[in-house]
Amino acid sequence: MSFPLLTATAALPAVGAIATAAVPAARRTAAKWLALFFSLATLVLAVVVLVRFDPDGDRYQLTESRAWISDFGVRYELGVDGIGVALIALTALLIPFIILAGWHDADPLETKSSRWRPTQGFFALILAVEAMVIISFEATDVFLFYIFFEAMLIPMYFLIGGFGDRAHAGSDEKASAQRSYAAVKFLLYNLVGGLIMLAAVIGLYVVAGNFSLQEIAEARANGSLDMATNTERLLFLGFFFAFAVKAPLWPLHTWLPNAMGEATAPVAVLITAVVDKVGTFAMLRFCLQLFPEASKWATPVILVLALISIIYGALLAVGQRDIKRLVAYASISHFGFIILGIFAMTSQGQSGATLYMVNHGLSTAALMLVAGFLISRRGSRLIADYGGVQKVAPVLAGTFLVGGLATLSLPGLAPFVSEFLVLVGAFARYPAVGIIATLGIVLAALYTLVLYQRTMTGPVKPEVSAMPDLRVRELVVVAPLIALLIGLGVYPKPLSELVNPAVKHTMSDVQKKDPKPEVEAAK
Amino acid sequence: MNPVNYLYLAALLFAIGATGVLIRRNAIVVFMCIELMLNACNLAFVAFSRLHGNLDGQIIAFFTMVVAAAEVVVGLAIIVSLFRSRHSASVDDASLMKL
Amino acid sequence: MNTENLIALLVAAPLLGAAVLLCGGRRLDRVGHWLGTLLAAVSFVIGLVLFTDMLGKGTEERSLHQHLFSWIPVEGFQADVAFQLDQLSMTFVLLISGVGTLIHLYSIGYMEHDERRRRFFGYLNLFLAAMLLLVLADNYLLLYVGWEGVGLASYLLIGFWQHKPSAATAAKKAFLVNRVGDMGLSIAIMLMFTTFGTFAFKPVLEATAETSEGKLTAIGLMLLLAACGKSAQVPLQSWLGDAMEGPTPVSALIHAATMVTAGVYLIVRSGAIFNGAPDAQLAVTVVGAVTLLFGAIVGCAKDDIKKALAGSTMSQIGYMILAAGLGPIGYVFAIMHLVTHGFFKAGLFLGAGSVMHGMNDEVDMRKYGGLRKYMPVTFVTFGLGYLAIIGFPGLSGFFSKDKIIEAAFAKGGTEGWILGSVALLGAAITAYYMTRVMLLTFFGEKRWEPDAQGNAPHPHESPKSMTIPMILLAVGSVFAGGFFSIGDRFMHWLEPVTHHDHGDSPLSAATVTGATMVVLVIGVSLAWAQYGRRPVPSVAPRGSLVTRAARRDLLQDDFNHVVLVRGGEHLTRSLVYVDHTLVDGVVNGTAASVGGLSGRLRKLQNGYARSYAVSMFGGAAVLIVATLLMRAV
Amino acid sequence: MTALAAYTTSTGEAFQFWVLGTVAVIGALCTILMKKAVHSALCLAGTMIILAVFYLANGAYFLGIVQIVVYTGAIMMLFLFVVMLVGVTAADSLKETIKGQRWLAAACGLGFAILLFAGIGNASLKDFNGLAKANEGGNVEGLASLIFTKYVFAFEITGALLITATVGAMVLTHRERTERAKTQRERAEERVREGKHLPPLPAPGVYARHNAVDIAGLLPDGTPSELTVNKTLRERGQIRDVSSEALDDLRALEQRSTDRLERPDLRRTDTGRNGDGDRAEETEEASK
Repeated sequence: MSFPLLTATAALPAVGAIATAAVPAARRTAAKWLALFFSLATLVLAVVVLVRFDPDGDRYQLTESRAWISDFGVRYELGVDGIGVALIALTALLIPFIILAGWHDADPLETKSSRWRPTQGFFALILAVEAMVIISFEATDVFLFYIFFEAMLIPMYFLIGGFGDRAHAGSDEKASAQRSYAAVKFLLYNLVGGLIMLAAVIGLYVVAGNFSLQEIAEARANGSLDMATNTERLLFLGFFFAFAVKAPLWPLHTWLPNAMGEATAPVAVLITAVVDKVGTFAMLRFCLQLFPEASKWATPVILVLALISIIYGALLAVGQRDIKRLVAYASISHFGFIILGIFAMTSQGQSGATLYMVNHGLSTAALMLVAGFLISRRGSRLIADYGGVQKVAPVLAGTFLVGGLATLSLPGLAPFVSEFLVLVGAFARYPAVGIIATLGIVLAALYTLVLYQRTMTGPVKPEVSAMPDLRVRELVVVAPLIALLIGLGVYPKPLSELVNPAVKHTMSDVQKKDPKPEVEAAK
Repeated sequence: MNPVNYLYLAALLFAIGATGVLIRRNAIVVFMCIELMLNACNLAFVAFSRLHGNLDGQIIAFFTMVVAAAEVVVGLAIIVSLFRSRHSASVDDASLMKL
Repeated sequence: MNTENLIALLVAAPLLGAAVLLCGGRRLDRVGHWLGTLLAAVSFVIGLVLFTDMLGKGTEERSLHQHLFSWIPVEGFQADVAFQLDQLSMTFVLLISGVGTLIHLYSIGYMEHDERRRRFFGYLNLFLAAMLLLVLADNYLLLYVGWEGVGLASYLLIGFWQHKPSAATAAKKAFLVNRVGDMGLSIAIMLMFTTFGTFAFKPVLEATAETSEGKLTAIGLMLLLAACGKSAQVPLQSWLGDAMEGPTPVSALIHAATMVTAGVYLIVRSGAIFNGAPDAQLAVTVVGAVTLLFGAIVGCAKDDIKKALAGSTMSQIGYMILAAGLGPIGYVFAIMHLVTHGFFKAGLFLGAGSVMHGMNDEVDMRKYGGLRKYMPVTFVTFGLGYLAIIGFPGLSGFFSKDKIIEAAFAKGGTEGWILGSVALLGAAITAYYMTRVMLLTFFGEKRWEPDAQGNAPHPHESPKSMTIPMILLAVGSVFAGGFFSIGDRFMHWLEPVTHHDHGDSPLSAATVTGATMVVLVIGVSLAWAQYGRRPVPSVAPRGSLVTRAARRDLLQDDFNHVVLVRGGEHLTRSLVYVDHTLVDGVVNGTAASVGGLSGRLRKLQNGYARSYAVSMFGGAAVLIVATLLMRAV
Repeated sequence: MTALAAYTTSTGEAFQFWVLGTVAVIGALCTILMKKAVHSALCLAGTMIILAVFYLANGAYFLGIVQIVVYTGAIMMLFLFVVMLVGVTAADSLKETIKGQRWLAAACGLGFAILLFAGIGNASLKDFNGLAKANEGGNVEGLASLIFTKYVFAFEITGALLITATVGAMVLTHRERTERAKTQRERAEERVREGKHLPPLPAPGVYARHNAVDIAGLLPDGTPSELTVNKTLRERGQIRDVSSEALDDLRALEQRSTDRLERPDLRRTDTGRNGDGDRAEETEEASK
């Protein structure tokens, strides 16, 4: 068979992780460069995947399939559809920025012994996460997916618990206590989700007899495999629960603010922009494809939860005093939009949701990373400690504003496209839902602008008066993100054409047709 | 009398031995109880060999004895070294497993 | 050559300027303002080229269309980046780029001493680009982009002096209130999508015929909400007054001449929808009438010259909205008033700016007085603008406003009478408060005294770069009206877009004009009686209840503050609490209980080999039992 | 013995079974109930001998002998040696330390016995083939042929096992000497330095009536001196205090002298004699 491109894409960062971890303690900088190199190499591979992928071709392309645990029909099956490709590209794209942004986050403090080698660990863990995320975007074998979906937690746990934000209000003890609390909370939440999913996975095997997504979906489609209604619903719930925890859906969201608040900004980006996407992605790929009927059955409840997430997250974001927690709650609101789009069951909604995954990754990355730079300068996460930054660090303020505008999905920036598609998609089928969700855009403006006003404008606070503007490294991180935000906002066509066929497939999976416009219907 | 009674006797002895293992704290006595249980098994084997009319049961019993001998040797050695280190032969004193 | 392809350039030029100026860095500081002005002028020139080209064509093929690229291609959802330049858009293009260029010019002098002038021009260019995009878009979604774009620009410009908390707050408020309006617009677009399957102007407006009135009404009301946000109409007007925190050119360009009139454009552009939805139209007219009075009353009470003018803007736009609400009778007049208003209001604002420029940025009119000798040019231009706005016969305002009042009466029925008389009353109040401004500023004896630092303002005329635009605008505000209405040029020009029809007015045009004159005289003389004859106290008297209410924008802000802000704060705070105690508490509670349970179970592991032996033994016994039972079964 | 379908044993064997079986069970019970390890060991030995007899009765002649020789002869003796090493009188109090352990254990044992009984009862083991045929060529030969043919591998492996066990026992019990042994001189110097008891320790008390190492010598005031008794005995608390006897003897001496000098005082002699007698019995006791 041909060169296993997907395997390579996933394996490369893994190799990089090992290599980085192996770098001796003294050669810290070398480790950083090594990690950066591997992340960039992965990006190159991802681009190759992007190029080799033909949107109008088969549903799953670049497929690989090897026997793995033949006794249980577990196969090592990889394959990507448009959505997967888009998200792989996003991941591969963000990781170099994350590494660059966290360049100094893991430098050891003087107090530690020389054998303590956090830097290597930090970057190795990041690469490990990348590898797992990529492979779970590629896996078309439920079991394979499950393994990496869960394994992801381990490096994330250490990233959150081990490398906290140094700008912490309390004492070091307090900081580490809160950090481990956040890490444990993250782990427990996702483990519980994962366990329930495991049960569902096993149940699926019992029902279907193998784990292959394509075979099962096919069998479901041509009716050769029919589940009892209740079985299907239970299995669906099992899968959905895990994904809802991962892509925090109200009321399973409370781990996110802690995790994002305590972790360093790059890790926070890793959580919300990369790892959480697996959850929403899996909803599209597994929930809808394997359990179409159950999905339709559960839609009303899920839509309501999504709405609550949107409004609730936005309102809490308004009420936050901590910059990073604010961004976290904003993300919760955005994930509400994504899930809304997925379960609106319209082409617009699902295309929008997919674009939203990518765009939200970019916008949150931009906002969060700049916030991280800001925090690292002042050494505090509290909004109240800032003021008038705009005057001393105009570029920083400008990028921050752009990130914020992207977060409130200003037209012309990428998130607008996706958000509007989601809204239209939801509105087309459930007008009331669409209208309520629209409230979200007002609240988004509220929390973003309040944040900007309190931190950037007004008289210059003495503590920030000496604040340096963005350094070159930081500009290198932010500028491309902003360029992408604008580019995809003005010309999202390539992306949308990449995902449209996949969405069409999903729509046919759930056997839903877009509602016809009134006028045409009249004709 | 039906020779099956030998089996009942063996069972009884085995149960007694087991109980002893559970009650006694002196390692040596515990060991004796284990020996008792082994013997009970031997008796059962012998009875079985009589039941089946071939000698395999006796062979097994024989091997059991050999193994028991080896086991006693090692076990007692352990007890002795234990006693040396703790000046006590009580199994409860060796409770490092406790949290 | 093919003129369609020029349309994109209209937007591109200022957009390029914005990009260059904002990303350019300090090295552009010295030429930045010229570059910005140049690019604004470029787009004005292109506009002129297109205009002449358009005049050259027959009425039918005057509407140009340029398709750039497909923007969001999704199953059953086609959004294109495409421009449509018809007479209506043309009018706006000329107004925006023309006035815009003048104000760029003006700002060169006005912002001379600001070290962030380059950025200011960047923002101005950004605004121009967004505004042009707004009026050139050929579908509602693209219009929405421009719509929010101007919102962003106005946010940036209002908050340009970010070190002033008041400015930052005003900017935020403006954006938020607009966002509420945008909600209306986006819902309207969704409605269009579900109703027509598209949101491009042409198909939508043509398909209105076979659509249920209910749908149209819903769309219309949503569009109205959007218009209220952008055009500062009741109930979303509260941001305009605060927006005066921005530099004066901004107030002139965005909050007088162009952006705030986008609402009118939206309604006129969607005329077909409103024509199909009388209820929506009624709502529009009501909003217009209410705002008309509201703004006028507020304008009477303000001592801050810019706030007074802001009130006037509100009320003038009220006129336009009112006209737009009248349907085909009024569209053209709405636009006409919009254009003339663009001229004279911009002129007035620039005049005010020039006054402040000479008075150390003093804005309180009670600290002015007798400035006519110090700054003659400003006085003259301002005066002309004043005459125009109060509708002095022969000047722009006279034509445009009279037409609106006539149209209001022509609506017919009681509505017609009510609206008409409201419009008349508005005219009276306009005359009153504008005269007040005039008198307080330029007449009487000087009332300014040294401020805290002890440096008294020494009023002086502004530099050329500021006076020239004022003069040009004054010219416009004098002659535009006449030029448009002689032979109904404007009406014919817009005919293909607005499909004008003359309502049957119960009153003859002459009667209406006469009535207008009468109320005009009344208003002026009242103002004269109050501010002309007696000296004006330099600190505002406590004033009547109404006055005090009016000073506080008729308590609208207080209402917002109490209901929305306070309520919102309480809501969020309580939600934060809930999230921490309830949602999180449940989880932590579970965790704690599990921990306790395992702590108890832990005691079973006492580490005694014998007790482990017991469990082993018991386990063995259980297993045997199990096997025996299995056998038995 | 002949192999019948429904098999019964001879009355003699039955009698033997019931008698010895009872004894065996009692022995087993004593094993687990006796306070002192020594006694447990002895009881166990008894039980094993009885089991040997049962083997013989079951036609396992070789095993019967091995049982006596190996088990009772070697293993149990090994036990006794260890008991001696660890201390004969290191009797563990039967007081249970782990809560509910004893009852649980008893319950388990009982339940298990019942289970086994039930199991045996279920399995209908009526027809015994008997070993007549198997033992034709002699029991030992039969076993041997089996061991060296069928079970030869197992046999070899057990051999290896035994060797390993021996080595293991040595390794476990062998104590590595970490430092050089002290010479006598060094010891002496050490004692002097530490100001220990320099001269040899005093000898234990020695009397006409009984001389034993477990009797403490008396200090001039008649109190016993611990020093005089060997350390091990001291630790085991096996010192016999006879100071009172000495005093009584003294009193008796005075008594006699007064008798000779003056007329007898009945009461005192009586008491003296009686006490004497008591004490004699007492000593008898202790000497056992």
